[in-house]
Amino acid sequence: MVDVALIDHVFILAAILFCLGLVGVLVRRNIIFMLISMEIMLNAAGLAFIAAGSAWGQPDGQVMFLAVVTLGAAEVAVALGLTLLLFRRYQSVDVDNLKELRG
Amino acid sequence: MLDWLWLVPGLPFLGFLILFAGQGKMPKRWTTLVGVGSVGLAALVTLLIAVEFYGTPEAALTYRQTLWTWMEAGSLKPGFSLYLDGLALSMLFVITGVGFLIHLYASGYMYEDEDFPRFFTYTNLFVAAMVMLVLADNLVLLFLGWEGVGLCSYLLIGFWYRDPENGRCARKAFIVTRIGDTAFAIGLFLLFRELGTLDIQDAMSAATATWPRDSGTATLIAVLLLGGAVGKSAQLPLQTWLPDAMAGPTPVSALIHAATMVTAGVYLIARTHVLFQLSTDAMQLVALVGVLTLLMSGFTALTQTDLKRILAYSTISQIGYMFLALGVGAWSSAIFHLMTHAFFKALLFLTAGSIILSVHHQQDIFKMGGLRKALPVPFATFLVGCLGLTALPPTSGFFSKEQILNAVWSSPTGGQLIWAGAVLGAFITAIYTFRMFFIVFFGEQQTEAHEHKGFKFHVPLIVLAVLAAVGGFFHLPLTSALPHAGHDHVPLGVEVTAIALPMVGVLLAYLLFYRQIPALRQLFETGPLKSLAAFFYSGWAMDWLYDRLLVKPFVALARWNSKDLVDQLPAVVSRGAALFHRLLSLSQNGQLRYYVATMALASLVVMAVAVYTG
Amino acid sequence: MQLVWIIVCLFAGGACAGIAGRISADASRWLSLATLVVAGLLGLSLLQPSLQDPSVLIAGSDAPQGQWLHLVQAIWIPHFGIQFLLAADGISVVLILLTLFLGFIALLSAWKEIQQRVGFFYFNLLWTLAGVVGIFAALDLFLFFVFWEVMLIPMFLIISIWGHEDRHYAAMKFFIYTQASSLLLLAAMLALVFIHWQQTDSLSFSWFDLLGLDLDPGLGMVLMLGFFIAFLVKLPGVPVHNWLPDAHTQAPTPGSVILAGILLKTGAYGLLRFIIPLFPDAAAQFTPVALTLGVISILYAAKLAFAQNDIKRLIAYTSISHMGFVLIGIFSWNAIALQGAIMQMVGHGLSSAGLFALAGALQHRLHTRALDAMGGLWSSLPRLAAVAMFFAIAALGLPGLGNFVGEFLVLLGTFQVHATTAVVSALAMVVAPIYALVLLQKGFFGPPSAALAGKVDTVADFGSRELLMMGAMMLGLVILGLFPRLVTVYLQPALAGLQQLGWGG
Amino acid sequence: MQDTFFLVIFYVTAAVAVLSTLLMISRLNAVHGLLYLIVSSLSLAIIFYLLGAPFAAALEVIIYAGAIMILFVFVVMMLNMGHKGVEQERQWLKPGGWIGPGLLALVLFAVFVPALSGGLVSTGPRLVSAKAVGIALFGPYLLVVELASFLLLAGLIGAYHIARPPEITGDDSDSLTSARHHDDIAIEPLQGAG
Repeated sequence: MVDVALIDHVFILAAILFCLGLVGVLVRRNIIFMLISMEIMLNAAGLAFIAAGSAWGQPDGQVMFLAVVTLGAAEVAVALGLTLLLFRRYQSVDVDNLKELRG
Repeated sequence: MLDWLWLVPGLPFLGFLILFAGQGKMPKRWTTLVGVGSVGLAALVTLLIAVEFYGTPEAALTYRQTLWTWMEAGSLKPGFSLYLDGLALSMLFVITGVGFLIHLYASGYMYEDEDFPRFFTYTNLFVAAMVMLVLADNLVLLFLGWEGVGLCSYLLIGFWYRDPENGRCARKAFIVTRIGDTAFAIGLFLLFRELGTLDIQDAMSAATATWPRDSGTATLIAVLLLGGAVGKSAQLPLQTWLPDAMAGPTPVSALIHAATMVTAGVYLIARTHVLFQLSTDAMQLVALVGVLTLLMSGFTALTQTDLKRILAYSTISQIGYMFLALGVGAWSSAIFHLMTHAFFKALLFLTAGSIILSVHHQQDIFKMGGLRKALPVPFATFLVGCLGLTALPPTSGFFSKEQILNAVWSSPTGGQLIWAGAVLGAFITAIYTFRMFFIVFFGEQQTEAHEHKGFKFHVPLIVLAVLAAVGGFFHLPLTSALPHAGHDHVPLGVEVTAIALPMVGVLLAYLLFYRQIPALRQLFETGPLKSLAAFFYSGWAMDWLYDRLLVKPFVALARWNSKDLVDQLPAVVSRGAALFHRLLSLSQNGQLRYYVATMALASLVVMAVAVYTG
Repeated sequence: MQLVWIIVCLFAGGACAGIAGRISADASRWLSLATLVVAGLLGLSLLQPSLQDPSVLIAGSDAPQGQWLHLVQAIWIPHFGIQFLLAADGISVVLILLTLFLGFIALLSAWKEIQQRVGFFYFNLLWTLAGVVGIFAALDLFLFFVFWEVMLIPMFLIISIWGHEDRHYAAMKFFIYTQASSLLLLAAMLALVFIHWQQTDSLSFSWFDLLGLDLDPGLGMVLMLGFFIAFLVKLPGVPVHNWLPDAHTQAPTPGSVILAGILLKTGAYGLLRFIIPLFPDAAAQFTPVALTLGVISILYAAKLAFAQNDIKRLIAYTSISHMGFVLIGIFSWNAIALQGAIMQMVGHGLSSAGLFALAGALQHRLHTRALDAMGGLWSSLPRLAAVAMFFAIAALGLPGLGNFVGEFLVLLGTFQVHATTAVVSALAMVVAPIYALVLLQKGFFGPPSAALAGKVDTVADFGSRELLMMGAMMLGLVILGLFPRLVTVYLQPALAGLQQLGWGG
Repeated sequence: MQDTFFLVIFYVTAAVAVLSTLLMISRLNAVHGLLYLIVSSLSLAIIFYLLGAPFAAALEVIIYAGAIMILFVFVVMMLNMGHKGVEQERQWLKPGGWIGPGLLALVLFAVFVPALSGGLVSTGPRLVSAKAVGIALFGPYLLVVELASFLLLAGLIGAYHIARPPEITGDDSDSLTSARHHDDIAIEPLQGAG
């Protein structure tokens, strides 16, 4: 069976996607893109769960994926609300403009 | 009558309280009545006591009166108790008698001053403290009087407070004497530790019982007490305050800085003479201090131009004689000289006050001149005073000084060298005294003079003049209180020299300052003598020395560290915290993406740790 | 029981005054005055012992007892062995009376000066007093600590709300120093109780039980240091004194009066009551250091006082200098020095309170504390100047006034055991007049400064309220100076009892 | 043969996922990025399917490519960056915007159709059916479900509250400033006490 090798490759894929998402979050200044990248990261995490679940033939991985999806949905809803709010206040979606947390 | 002893300090103190409560708002007549009257009554009580005292047999010539127990701690139990013996009584005469005359004089002298009541408030307190000092039966109480007179001295030197210079002089007087007082206090501590008592009579008898002759402890205590005496009596090396103390009103100079307070050191040593007798070294030191001081201040007096400063240096010099007398064991001569000195020096100061007042507060003798005609009474009394100071027979000063000089010659702690110094001092005394006398009263009149006449001015002067003239015949009741020195037989030549040299001095002064012989004057106005004179004028540069050695470093240290370096210690902590905070806050740059990166990095590290160590 | 009543009276009076302040400021003032009168009367009644047998045994303790005049014992938190244990011997009584007396003075000095949030001020004032009285009476360590904290917080508020220009800094500094040190105190205290628990299997915070514990030398030294530092901060001694100049300078006049007059005494009292009896061996070993600190405090602070231009700062440094005598007196631990230390505490309480009241009066009139900006006040404010002279002279230790008795006895007693210390400390006799007389010179003599031009004639001299207040303190100092036995008769039996607990007997 | 086919499909899909993600994060235009995100999600869905999780694959498509994407699009629409909007409209018409996602989607489609028809699921990793997932969800993982529901509710309320257009109600702000003002009163007048 190719299972073991494949699972490894799936994990590698998940890692690549996660890193790409992270790069997106770090590199982009547009808050929309950062959020999109975060979705990618969540997806990657979900992928890892599913792969693990399928490797052992257990439903737990998919349950966790569901939790991740829920999290992602809720996060996106709130984050996008915040984005709207930010844009209303600053007329910009550039996160580098938001430095009020500076110590 | 002896029961009334407490009234002697009590009356002046009551006067002080009344004047203090009056807040300077009482009419001047009342102020005078209280201020002068209280001291007068004290003098009267002293007189009554003396009458009874003289009536008792010689052996029982002491009286003790305990008013209340002052402190009580462990074995220390000093009381507010008075002790009267011949020595104390002699001092009481001087303090209340001369004090009363000076008060009387001051009621005229200070009449125009706006702070007239304050003056008597201070002086009454002074008399009370001085009497307390003299009557104290223990050293703690003596210390109370000792500090009390120091305070009053401070207050009175700085009496005219608007001039900061007066304040400086007053502070100097207080602080310099405090140095001596500290030594005195340490002496008390040591005495108490060694003997367990501070009662003077007990301590003295315990001292002879405990210590052998020339014991180190006794010497140390004696030297420490000498430190106190040196400070209070303006002797070497703490003499620098007295000339500056002349900033006070002239009656103050007469009362405190001539007749009474400055002689407290002499009294202290006489009071504790048992201790000194135990230690040849201490006696020797006292004698040396005396002779050095009298010479040094004599030379300084030669060059001064301020009338009061000349008198101040002469006071230091005369007290030097008293110390010398103490140092050679001529206890009663010292007290005798103390009394005669009180008479003629108070007389000189009061007369000087009259002169200064009549020439509109001019104190430079070279700006007076020829006052003989304008001021006949001061002229006469000043002459008497000068004769007393020069110790020409038959004035009172002659008797006392002669006793001292003779004692020095034959004493083991004295000797011929010290005797020579003392006689040289007498010679110089004659020169500077008559220099002052001739310059002030003879020659051309430089300023207009208006003599202040009246009862208050003339009576004290005349009474004091009489005392200064005949005081030498008084018999002080000292035989029971102080060991008798015995009649010193000295070679005739010695005695003649001692008497003749002052006369030569007067003659020299006459030639120099009355006849004004040019050649002699030339000698003093040129060459090395002139710079020597400048050196003398500065008081042998002692002020300069102390200024460099003590005052300037202390002030510089205080200025440098006025912000308290220790305060920087917590500041280091807080600065470190602030620095750390700034470092940390660098990471809080508000960049969302930076936060993400650090979070990622941190979780990476955590995971790596978990993976590679787990 | 009077002890409890005094404390309750102050707490309740403070609360009532605080509430009354919402209605009217005057109500609050008079209520505080009434409270203090009642407390004062109760305090005077302390002079009459309520215990028949002065060496009464405390339940469950057989340690030496001292000479107790009053005792109140009740169960408080039995689980932890905490009792409500108040006891007073002569020392406590004298210090409580001083506290109440200076409470009056503070009240009088606050009467006109405090105009904002009057009710809350008197609340804080009375609660501070209650805390201090509690400290002087509490013999359960936990209770002591509670009162210790009760004293600090209102004082912090007094400085930080009613203080002068830099009050927040000063109050924070005060708070940090005292809080940090009381943390040490708490830790050491708990450790001590724990050791006692280990040794005897009974949990107790009672002073009586903790006496005579068998401590390991090293541990004993550490615990002793915990107590010592806490009390040294409060005293204060060099090098942890620097909160004091700021706090004193910035506090309002009544705050300074209480701070200098009473709060510092709690540190000294702690040294006396706790350190040496509880840790006799460690304290004996530590004595050279403590004496050195005392000597440095005396001289260093005196020197600093001379260099100050701010009149309140100057007085604050003199306080440090004077409290140095208390430190060496206590660590000399002989009958004379101990008595001197307490007399010094009382004398300094009065003289420093007087000086601060005076500085407050000057600031109230001239709106400055800078000595540069004064001068020549003798002619325009004769009464004030005379009072100032009195207190300055008292501060420099003139015989016949209260401070002399303390200083003299301390030095005399110290000399018996540590001659060098006494000799070096005696130098303060020279330095003290320097600062005291400079204060007088700059403030009251000489010509008026340029800053005073035009102002001098408009300011009022002392009125009857201030004269009463100052007069009371002056009278107190004179009585202390001339008749110290009125006080020392109460101290002697207590000190004799206490002395057995330390070394040397 | 089946394995090789499976692997080819997997690797191509994975390649599409990586490529589309790469392109997504490098887009200048948000809408372009979103298009790539869709492709990325779709490719992930295929991988889920390949891994024997068809339920998850369906959810992925519905929630990511559907719901979340709509949200993003709405937000981008609402942001509507003024003059830039017009610019963007013009750009959107250019092929550069949609040709890439389109091509990638095409590739996906090309590999997915054989995968569906080839019955790969049975030959790949073990199938975990929707039923098994449901039993797990409402069995041992009930708490997760509850949590998820709470989370969603919180997200709902939060999003509603945050994104609500600002109301002109003076009350709130007034009470805030007055409280602060009150505080000022407490401290400030004492400045004069000095």
